[in-house]
Amino acid sequence: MPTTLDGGGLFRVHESDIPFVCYLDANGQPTQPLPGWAEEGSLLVDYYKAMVKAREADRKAIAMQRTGVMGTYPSCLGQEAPGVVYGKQLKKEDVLVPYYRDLPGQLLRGVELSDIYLYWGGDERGSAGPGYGQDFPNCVPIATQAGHAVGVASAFRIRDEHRVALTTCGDGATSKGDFLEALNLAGVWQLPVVFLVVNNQWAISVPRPIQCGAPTLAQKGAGAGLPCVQVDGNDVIALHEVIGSAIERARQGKGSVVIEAITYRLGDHTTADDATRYRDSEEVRKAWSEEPVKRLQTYLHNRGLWSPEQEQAYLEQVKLEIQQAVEIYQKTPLPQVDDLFDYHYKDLPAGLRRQKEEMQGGLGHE
Amino acid sequence: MPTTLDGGGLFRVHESDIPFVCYLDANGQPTQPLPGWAEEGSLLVDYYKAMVKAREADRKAIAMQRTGVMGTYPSCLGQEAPGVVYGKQLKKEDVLVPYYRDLPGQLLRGVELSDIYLYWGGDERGSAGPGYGQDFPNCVPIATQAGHAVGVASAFRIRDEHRVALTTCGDGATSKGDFLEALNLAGVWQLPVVFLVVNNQWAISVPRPIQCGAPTLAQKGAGAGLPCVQVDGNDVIALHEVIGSAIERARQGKGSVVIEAITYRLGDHTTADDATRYRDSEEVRKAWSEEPVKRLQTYLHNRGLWSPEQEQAYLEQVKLEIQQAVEIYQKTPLPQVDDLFDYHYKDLPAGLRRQKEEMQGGLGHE
Amino acid sequence: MSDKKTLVEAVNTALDHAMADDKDVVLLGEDIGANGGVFRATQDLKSKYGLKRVMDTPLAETLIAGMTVGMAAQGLKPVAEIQFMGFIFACMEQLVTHAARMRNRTRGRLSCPMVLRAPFGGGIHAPEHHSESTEALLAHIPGLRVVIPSSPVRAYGLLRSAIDSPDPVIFLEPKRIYRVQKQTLPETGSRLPLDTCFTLREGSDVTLVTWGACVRECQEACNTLAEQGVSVELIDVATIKPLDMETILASTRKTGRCVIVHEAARSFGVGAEIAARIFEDLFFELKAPVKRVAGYDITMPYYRMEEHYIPDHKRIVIAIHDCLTEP
Amino acid sequence: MSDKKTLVEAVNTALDHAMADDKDVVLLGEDIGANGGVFRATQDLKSKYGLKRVMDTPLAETLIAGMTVGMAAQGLKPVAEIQFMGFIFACMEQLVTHAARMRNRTRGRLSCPMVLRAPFGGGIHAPEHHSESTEALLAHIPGLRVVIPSSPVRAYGLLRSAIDSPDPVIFLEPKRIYRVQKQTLPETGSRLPLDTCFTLREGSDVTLVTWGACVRECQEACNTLAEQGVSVELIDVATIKPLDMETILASTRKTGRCVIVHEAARSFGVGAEIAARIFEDLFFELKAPVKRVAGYDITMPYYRMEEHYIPDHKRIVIAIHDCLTEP
Ligand SMILES: Cc1ncc(C[n+]2csc(CCOP(=O)(O)OP(=O)(O)O)c2C)c(N)n1
Ligand SMILES: Cc1ncc(C[n+]2csc(CCOP(=O)(O)OP(=O)(O)O)c2C)c(N)n1
Ligand SMILES: [Mg+2]
Ligand SMILES: [Mg+2]
Repeated sequence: MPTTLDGGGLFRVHESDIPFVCYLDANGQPTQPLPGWAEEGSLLVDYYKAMVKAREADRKAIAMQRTGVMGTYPSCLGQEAPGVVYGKQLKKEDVLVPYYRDLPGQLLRGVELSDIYLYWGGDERGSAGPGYGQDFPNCVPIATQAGHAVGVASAFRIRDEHRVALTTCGDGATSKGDFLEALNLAGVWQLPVVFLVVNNQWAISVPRPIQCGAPTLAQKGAGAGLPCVQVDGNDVIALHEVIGSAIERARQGKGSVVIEAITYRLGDHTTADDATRYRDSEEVRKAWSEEPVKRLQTYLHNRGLWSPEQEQAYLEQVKLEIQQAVEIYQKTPLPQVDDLFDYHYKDLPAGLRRQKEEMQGGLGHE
Repeated sequence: MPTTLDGGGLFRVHESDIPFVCYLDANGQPTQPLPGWAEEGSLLVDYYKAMVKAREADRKAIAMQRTGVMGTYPSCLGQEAPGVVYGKQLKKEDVLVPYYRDLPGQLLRGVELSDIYLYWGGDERGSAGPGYGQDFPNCVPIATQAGHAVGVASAFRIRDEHRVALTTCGDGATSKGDFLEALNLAGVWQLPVVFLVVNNQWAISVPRPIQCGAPTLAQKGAGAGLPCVQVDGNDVIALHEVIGSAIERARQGKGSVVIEAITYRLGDHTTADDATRYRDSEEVRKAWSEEPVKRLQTYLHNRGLWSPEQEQAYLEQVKLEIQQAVEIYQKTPLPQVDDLFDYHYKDLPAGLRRQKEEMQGGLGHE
Repeated sequence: MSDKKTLVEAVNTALDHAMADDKDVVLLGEDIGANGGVFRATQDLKSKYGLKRVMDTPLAETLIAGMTVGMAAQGLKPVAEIQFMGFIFACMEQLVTHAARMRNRTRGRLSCPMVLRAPFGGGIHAPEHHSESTEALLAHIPGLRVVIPSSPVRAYGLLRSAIDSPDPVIFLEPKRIYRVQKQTLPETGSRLPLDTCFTLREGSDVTLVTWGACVRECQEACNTLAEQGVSVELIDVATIKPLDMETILASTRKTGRCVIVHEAARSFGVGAEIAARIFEDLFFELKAPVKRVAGYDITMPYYRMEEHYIPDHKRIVIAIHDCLTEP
Repeated sequence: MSDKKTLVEAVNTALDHAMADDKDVVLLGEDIGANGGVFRATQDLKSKYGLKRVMDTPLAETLIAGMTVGMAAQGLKPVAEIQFMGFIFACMEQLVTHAARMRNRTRGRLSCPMVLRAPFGGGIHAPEHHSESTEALLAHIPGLRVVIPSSPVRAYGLLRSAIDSPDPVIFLEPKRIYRVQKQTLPETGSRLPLDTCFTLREGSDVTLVTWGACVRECQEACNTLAEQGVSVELIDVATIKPLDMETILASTRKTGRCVIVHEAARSFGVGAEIAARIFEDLFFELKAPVKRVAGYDITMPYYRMEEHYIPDHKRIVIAIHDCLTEP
């Protein structure tokens, strides 16, 4: 029988010294002195406006799904904050490798809202718009985008470009090998890539504690030798500090960081889901008291940086913009048969050409 | 511009507090008081004998490959210690889920050496012998065995059995998602599984630092919430303490542990490899001065627990045993065509029956 | 009638009955517990059998496949769910190198009595990557069984047999018809064989071979053709691997003509093997070349256009007429 | 002659020339750096082009595939090596859901000009899981190209074209013939088309269709048959996907007979599609049914028995005689 080193504490769980960053509490009160830029306020107003717009656009998408104008849609309600921050902090030449709940960030990156609607409307052309630049399209197969992000970052390094790749994923995604393999590479190669885990506490019906036994998800970076940090994912000031510095650090060639933004999925997983089947309404009620938009609004009101009148005017403007996007989306004609065939290879192979003609014949437009 | 929290040390790499356990230094001198069982000595002699036997069996396999009697073979030279320890510490009813360099452990588990030779001789029946019990066969697709191990451990838990699964892998394997996904599950489900990473510093030509940016491989457990520990992989006393306690801990329902055993691959990756292409002979020379067999031999000699005469007699006995295994291996006739067909399904489907007859016809034995 | 069940309810019932009969039957997958699966295939089973037997896993398909192999090697009868077939690709290494080979590489010492269930195919306006039908990839792998039900009754009987099977079964559920039809299930515990095709309709002019959701469009086509005086023999392959060619050959020998319908891309699809086998074995008896009606060799279009991809009643009827008028 | 090269040397030369011509060509994989690849396909390239362009990756095939997609989307031309085809299955999710679809799902906004190389097939007495030939799995996926050379000259020209290709190419190298034949390579930089089969030998009695290492046994068979007065037309498919049926059909139309040879398991293999297509298109012109000589529907046996699995010269000759004597 071996001596029980265990009793001696050999097998203690690795001590977690992961920092947690927060500036504004759930009531919009500062918990510590704010950074200068936040005191100044104008960027905070921008963040606020971007969140409000995202939330309206999201609400519209759900409404369209309910009325049969759009298919299954995954709402970003409650987790708008990380997106508006990276959306503003990334440079145009950087590359976003998103998951599928990144509407707030994508809008700031320049993606047309009508394209986002078109995508969820079941049309590949929604991933084609010029607004995406070199950004990746939404990624549905969980965590697979992490591999792309380290590939993009490798390309930057190979070409000596001072660009950064930022990739997002959910809490559930951190269990999938793709994510972990990518962290490991970023650690060995010191790649200019930022991993942003948007921990909204649920992966469909699976709650965070059932997803991983570690106290933080950020510490998945430890095994890859990466710095890891938790941040209040409903606090744009904290997010700005953490994401902004991580991007800068990566740009300066200092390598990769894993950020876990703690937030909450206020809505159902998608419009096809019914979260009341598996989670407590009490939990959701509590989460509503911590959500990012109200929190920042309170702070801005308190500081006199934003007024109900401004809110009113802005909301009207946003609704107009959204209505325009809806119209563009709804007026987009069905794709041609060419669209379905012509993008599998740069040049259409002979066999596919014949099949295309066959399909065109069948649809009656030769 | 965000405040540079970085300057403030936000993005420090997670502090590593991974313990490293060692009792005997490279010269066979105790570095700290030994546990009682080691003072007593008889188990140490058993470990020693098992390592010597494994090394001889390994040498023979290489010799057979060189003379064309066996195919590609991966030597375990230099990393015999972890295997003899888990081989003795696991109970028969436990399940070993090995990788492909586990000859030392497999012999102690009861696998016939002739079966091990038969396996590397290119014959599936080498994985069939009753000596394997419920243990898994060698696993060649790197890290895939980790998933099996957590499955086996889950079965134990479901059936309320006090059994343990132990799975081994190399340093390279820790980069593969399969390994990391399995750790994560073991962490959430608190499974009775021990992960033993045999870090022999090389994954074919890829050295440990190019495999992972973290200071230890053990800390990959951190992201899964598992205790992690490093151990001198050439020191059977330390290995006994760590592996033995981990197995016991798991058996008691306290969950899983990640153990990184630091050792060295003294030989080529396999007989098909030529390590001089990519590694320094100086490094190998140094590693020879730290290898496990000599180290324990020195200690046993110093303590008067083992003599040159005993060594001589034991070696002769071992060589005889190995020769017998070689003969059994070499006399094993080729498999029948039935063997190739009959184990794809419990009952041979009609289509396969026809193909089998066709092959039998072709081989001229209807 | 309340005791009639949809296909997905039949799956649920089969799982329920199998779990009741044999405590070694355990379920694992993403969202199969409290949520009952995103299609409700495992609804109520967690509350009935407890969390030791109905296990919500972390989000990791490779892990799901790997641990299922481990459980099966220990003699459990695990039934894993992959939420959509579009996410089955991460299981391929485990399926090909382990599940399919465990028995063979240990010459029967260990085996792999597992079932991997996945909803598959298009037609429900699902998000990207949720409409795959790549059964051909699995059918090529020696050691696997690939089974596809096309009705509630067959879902029940085939799934019971799949769970009984001492070898790994990939059980693909055509989600397009998860809820389109209700049937009274057969007697509790009744099984359907995993080594035969089902002849759904006898006929004399042409043999129509299909599986899964396409059975529906084929049945429609049979009705249309019957009105036109064409007698079609309709075969539901059901078990794609190992393939029961006897039934298909016997029917085609009788009719002299055959049309194969599937949703997956045409090239290198399951239809190719069936067509090749018919041609090889009945070359001198065929009255016309075998025809394939299948998906085009393109990625299943995202949902606005998916209906134009999936073989419909019209394409099937035309193909059968073509086949009948040849030579 | 010293400037003659083996197939694996031709691969090395093609990589070398492509890297010299275009700095966007980068290599990644396991052991491809100092070690030059376990088969030496990347020998000396790291010292020549530096570690930024010849990257030893951690041991993670899913990652390799994923990062290659990422690099390619950024406009590099990455050539990744998977050490053996037996380990390609972990790449399937990335290949199917991303590499093959990137251009289509972004309607050309992003693309995926990558090459994934892997040695494949049996016959070298390799360890378990090192002898797979599952090209059919990849051939079924719209958006991929699957290319297989069968000689040093074709390895050079096809690999150069694969690297040029604006779309993903799976380049499978038959390791059994890595070193059996030396050829003088064509002019530096010459390409071979990725959309045509190669007619290696003209003949009039029967068309013999194959690819990869089996070309060798087929050539032997052609010689034997020539002595027996049988004139065989030998076609090396080379690009499996997209498939150039024109060449195969034209030849079979001429000879009226066709035999297909491949190493992979017969059922649901590439041969099924080729056979089905010939039958469909030439039904009324064929003099005899198309025959397939292929691996059995079993896991490639571990090496003691592998030679009994791989189609040999004898089985090919018999099949051709059978084909010639029918009806
Ligand atoms: C590989 C893969 N497996 C399963 C799914 C089905 N699925 C879609 S979202 C989801 C949960 C994701 O949870 P999380 O990563 O936390 O992101 P969230 O949706 O909560 O933002 C699952 C299982 C998928 N899309 N991809
Ligand atoms: C999935 C997979 N990829 C690649 C290989 C080829 N290969 C065999 S051993 C090896 C290195 C393994 O290194 P490590 O895990 O450190 O174990 P070691 O051989 O050093 O004991 C590689 C790349 C494989 N067998 N499986
Ligand atoms: Mg989540
Ligand atoms: Mg190693």
